[in-house]
Amino acid sequence: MEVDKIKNLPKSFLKDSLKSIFKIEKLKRITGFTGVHFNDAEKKLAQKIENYRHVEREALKTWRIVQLSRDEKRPHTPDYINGIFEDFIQLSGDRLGMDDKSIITGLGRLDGRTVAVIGHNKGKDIKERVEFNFGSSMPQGYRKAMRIMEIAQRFGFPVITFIDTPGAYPALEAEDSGQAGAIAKSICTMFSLTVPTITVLIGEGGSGGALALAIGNYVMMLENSTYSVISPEGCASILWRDSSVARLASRALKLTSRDLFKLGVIDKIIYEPAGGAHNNPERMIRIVRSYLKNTLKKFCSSKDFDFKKHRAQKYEAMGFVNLTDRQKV
Amino acid sequence: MEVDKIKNLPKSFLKDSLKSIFKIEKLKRITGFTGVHFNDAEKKLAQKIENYRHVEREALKTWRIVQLSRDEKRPHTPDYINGIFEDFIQLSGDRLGMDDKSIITGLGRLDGRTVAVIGHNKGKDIKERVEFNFGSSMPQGYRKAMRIMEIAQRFGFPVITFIDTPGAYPALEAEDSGQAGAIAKSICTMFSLTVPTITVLIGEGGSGGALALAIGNYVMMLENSTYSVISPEGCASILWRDSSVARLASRALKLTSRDLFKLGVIDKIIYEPAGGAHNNPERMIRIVRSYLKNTLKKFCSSKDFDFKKHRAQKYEAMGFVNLTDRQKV
Amino acid sequence: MEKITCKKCKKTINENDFYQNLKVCPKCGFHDIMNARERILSTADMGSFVEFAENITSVDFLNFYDLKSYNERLSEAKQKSGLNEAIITGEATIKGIRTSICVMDFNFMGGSMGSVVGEKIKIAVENSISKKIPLIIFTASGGARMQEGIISLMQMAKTVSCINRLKENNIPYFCVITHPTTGGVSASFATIADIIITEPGALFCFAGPRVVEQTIKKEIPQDFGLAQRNLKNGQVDIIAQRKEINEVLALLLSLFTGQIPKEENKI
Amino acid sequence: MEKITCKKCKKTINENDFYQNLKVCPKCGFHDIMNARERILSTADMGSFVEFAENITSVDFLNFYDLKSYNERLSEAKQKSGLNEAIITGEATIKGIRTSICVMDFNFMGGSMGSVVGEKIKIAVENSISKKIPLIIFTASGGARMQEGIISLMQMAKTVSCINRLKENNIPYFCVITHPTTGGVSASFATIADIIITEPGALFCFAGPRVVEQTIKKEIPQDFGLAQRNLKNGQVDIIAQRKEINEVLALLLSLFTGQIPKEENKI
Ligand SMILES: [Zn+2]
Ligand SMILES: [Zn+2]
Repeated sequence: MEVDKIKNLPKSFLKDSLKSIFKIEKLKRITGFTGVHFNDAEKKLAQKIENYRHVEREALKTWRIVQLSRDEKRPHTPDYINGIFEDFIQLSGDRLGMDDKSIITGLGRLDGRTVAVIGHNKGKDIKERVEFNFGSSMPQGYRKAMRIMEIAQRFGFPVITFIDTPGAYPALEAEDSGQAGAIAKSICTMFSLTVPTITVLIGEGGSGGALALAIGNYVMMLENSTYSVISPEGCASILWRDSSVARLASRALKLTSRDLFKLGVIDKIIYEPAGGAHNNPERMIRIVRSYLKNTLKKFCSSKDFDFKKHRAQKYEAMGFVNLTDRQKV
Repeated sequence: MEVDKIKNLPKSFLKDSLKSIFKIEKLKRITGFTGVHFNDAEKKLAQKIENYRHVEREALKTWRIVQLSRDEKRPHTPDYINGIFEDFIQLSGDRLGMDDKSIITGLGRLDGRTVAVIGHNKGKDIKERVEFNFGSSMPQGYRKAMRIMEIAQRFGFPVITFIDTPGAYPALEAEDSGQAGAIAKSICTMFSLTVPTITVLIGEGGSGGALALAIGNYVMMLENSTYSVISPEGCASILWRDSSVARLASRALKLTSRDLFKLGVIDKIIYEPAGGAHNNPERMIRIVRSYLKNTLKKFCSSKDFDFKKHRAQKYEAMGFVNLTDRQKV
Repeated sequence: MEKITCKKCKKTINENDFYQNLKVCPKCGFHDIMNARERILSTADMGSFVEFAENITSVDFLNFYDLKSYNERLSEAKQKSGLNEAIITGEATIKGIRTSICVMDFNFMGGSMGSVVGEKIKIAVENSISKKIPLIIFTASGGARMQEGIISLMQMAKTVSCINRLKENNIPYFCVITHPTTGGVSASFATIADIIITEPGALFCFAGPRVVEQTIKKEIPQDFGLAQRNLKNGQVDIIAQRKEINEVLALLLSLFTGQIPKEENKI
Repeated sequence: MEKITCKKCKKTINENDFYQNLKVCPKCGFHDIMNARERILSTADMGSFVEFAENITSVDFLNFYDLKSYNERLSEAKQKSGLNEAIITGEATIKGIRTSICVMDFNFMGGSMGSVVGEKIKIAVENSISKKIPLIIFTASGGARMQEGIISLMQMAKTVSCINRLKENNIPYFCVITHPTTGGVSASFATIADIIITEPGALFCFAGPRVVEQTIKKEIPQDFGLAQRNLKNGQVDIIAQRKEINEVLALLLSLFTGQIPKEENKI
């Protein structure tokens, strides 16, 4: 194995490097006991392998969060709706040809205030999960969501969204009915609202399908939820050309709540009961309820605040570029 | 045949009465020549039959207009578009899953002004006619039209619509994708526009499918076009329970340009070249162009006119009721 | 006790049970057609309903006759329904929350929409706009009233224009679809409600089943235009049993107006 | 004369003919990928293009590496494309009508959208808003730039927000879809254009053909995501041959701005 290529992490790197680590550990011990020294290339290799072990530890940690975020036992949108809102009434249909059940929409009351609620719905059992495409929505789902957003806008209801999807449904009929446009238009509709929007990432935040409903004035993220431009598996398969290195990809993508908070993409990490939300769903829901209530109260008391402008400024400021050469236009 | 039932026009009335007329004519001649007199019942019958003959003559006249309005040789929306607008560019698609070709939409220029153009498209040959459902639109057609209306609204383009449809398409898939809602929403969208809207009824104006695109500040109707709540055949089959009396129904419905002008539903009758538009399509199109140009000029020079309010007031005033007992609310 | 036969399951039921169950068969759940007065009674708080413009009536301005004249049909319809027209319009409270309310009646010429229906909906809309209270419409209609020719088609435009103004005033508007709601009513004010509720078994479509069957030249599905199919196709928000409708409306009124329903006003 | 082989029909063609035909095979009509500079040259009036912010460049803020590091990929992409990023942004005239213009380049990391693409689109939008001139974007993108992780996803939000402001200012925005346009770009600014034009043969979809095939577990239609299918499915307005695009854009600019195109400015 040549030193210069290690950083490129070739296809079988994981297996190879684990073998190498074993060898190097041996070499080290040999050094310690025998005083035998290594040349520079060997030292560089050892260091890289040390780094790699650190990477691999991090990747494992991230991967556990990815697995947690997908855990079927975690509370899902219907659990949060039931536990948080009074007088919830579910509304259905895009008025165009379908009611996509992978997105729940409705109105309810929190702390005496009427709010519009929109959330991905993965389904509670295998039958529902198949029916709801495991929370992967059709364009029609986003169109239903937009219809409810427009009701919220007209009647001044704050919009609360729960994000929990592996991503928009990549099926032929979804493409034929305009998946890309539905996502874009849903994002656009959220930007056009003058009412406050609050988003809670409760599980998987999969790519455009998540973002479509996640344009929040305030975005909260459960400790063990994820939010990513692509699934680790998809990323691994495209960039590493090897879906088995999904763990490495998950680390590289920076998709955990801590990463996202550091990057300024979310406003708040909501910590979970020990071991994860599924260990104490009631408590988890109570915690989320309390944060939602406080945020809502704060937002509803700031009447003159321009929620629309705030969202535009917040999201338009996102990005890291080398600005030194930026010309003024 | 009993006198009292005649006015109810039973199923086989036409045939029977023609026979009777023959008899009565004979009787009259007998009277004249012989001095033989008839009793009151006989006189009443004779009078009713005279009336009926008048009805039948009217019905035939109306029916010829119905047939003319459906004539395939009449100029259709594409002919008017080609002959009237410069720089026309066709726009397609509802962005939701379909481009319904039974409605043409686009932008063009008339007299130097950009206008949005929407019109039913029956198709120029049998292949197209089948493809376009003979000008019967799917909900998707109205949704495409609404998309173009919204572009017109945002950019201040007047909207010109050409109406020529037997009615919205009564198919299962049309119902499943919300035909009723699409028509209602299209009407609603036309009422929400602040730009001027001008409608020209050029052939068949069939029910809701026509109305969906026909909310005009100024509505013009070609002399031999029709505009009706239901097709004469449909009306005959429902009210008379006999579709063969469509001619009678066509008269009863008051669906000609002259009737509609009298009723205040249209603003202008555009007279056709002798024998009908199909006898001189070029001239017909030139005439329509000239009226559109003048109307557009008038509308565009009245900047402060509230076109939206005007449409609301105009259509909300339509209806004939006995108001003597109307309570104030 | 009087016995009657359910129109659907053909079982014998006590008339009392049937009426106490709001004309829903206690055995098979069949929702029989309710007339407008019955609907008001089962929906509005006891004694709260005030009717508007009840004496406004139709005019045979086209001198329309088919097998009967329009005037004859109007007289028959008045007798049959006990109403002056196919719609009742007024104001009421539901669990104490004020709302404008319109109820169509299928017994009056098949609930067809002519000038009076259009005008009375306009009156209700204007009441809602001026008092800033919601609007609820119960639909039941075979479509436009052919006897008023093109003017009946124009009632679609008229009512949509009114609802459009209502929407621009941000007044909540809920529509309850009852059996049957088709044609010009479904293609105008019914489908542009903020929230659409439907009773189970209510036919709700634009073109009727027979017309569609003639067009597509094959049998249509059994559930054509029915509540479950409309829900699946995204055309309605909520399917509510008749006995739940009062609750659902009160909840919606409460959520949209911020007022708290009062239980004591329940009939 | 240099001879080249068409990538699609494999026939031998004169290189000159190919380039004079705007990289469209004169034999089978195959539209080969155009790079951003070529596109500007074929679209904008000669000498009218002024580039904005060309030196704005990407930062490896996540210290991202897969088989190569992000920095390495950026260097390679710069070499391969001759550009600093996957998009060129500026202002030009088309037949004398001023417009902001952005052209994506698939040669730069597959036209992927990272922070720089987002920022440069924002710059173009702000130019259009401040000068009240239309915006034209030519898309070509495999989607979001994974090497910027969640921040690349946020570029979808950022660009849509910008376009939303553009729309609220009633500034016309036309999008020309070129091969391929998928993922995050198709699901953000591309699909919310006022008018969407597509080149023949351009793949335009959200999920790519292979992903969809894996999901539905059967072969997808041959025309998946292609122009004719997108037209039929109502997703695009106009299919325009490459040599027509200049005409179509000039016509749209003219219709939307009321300005009359000037022929003398044609290249
Ligand atoms: Zn029964
Ligand atoms: Zn070729």
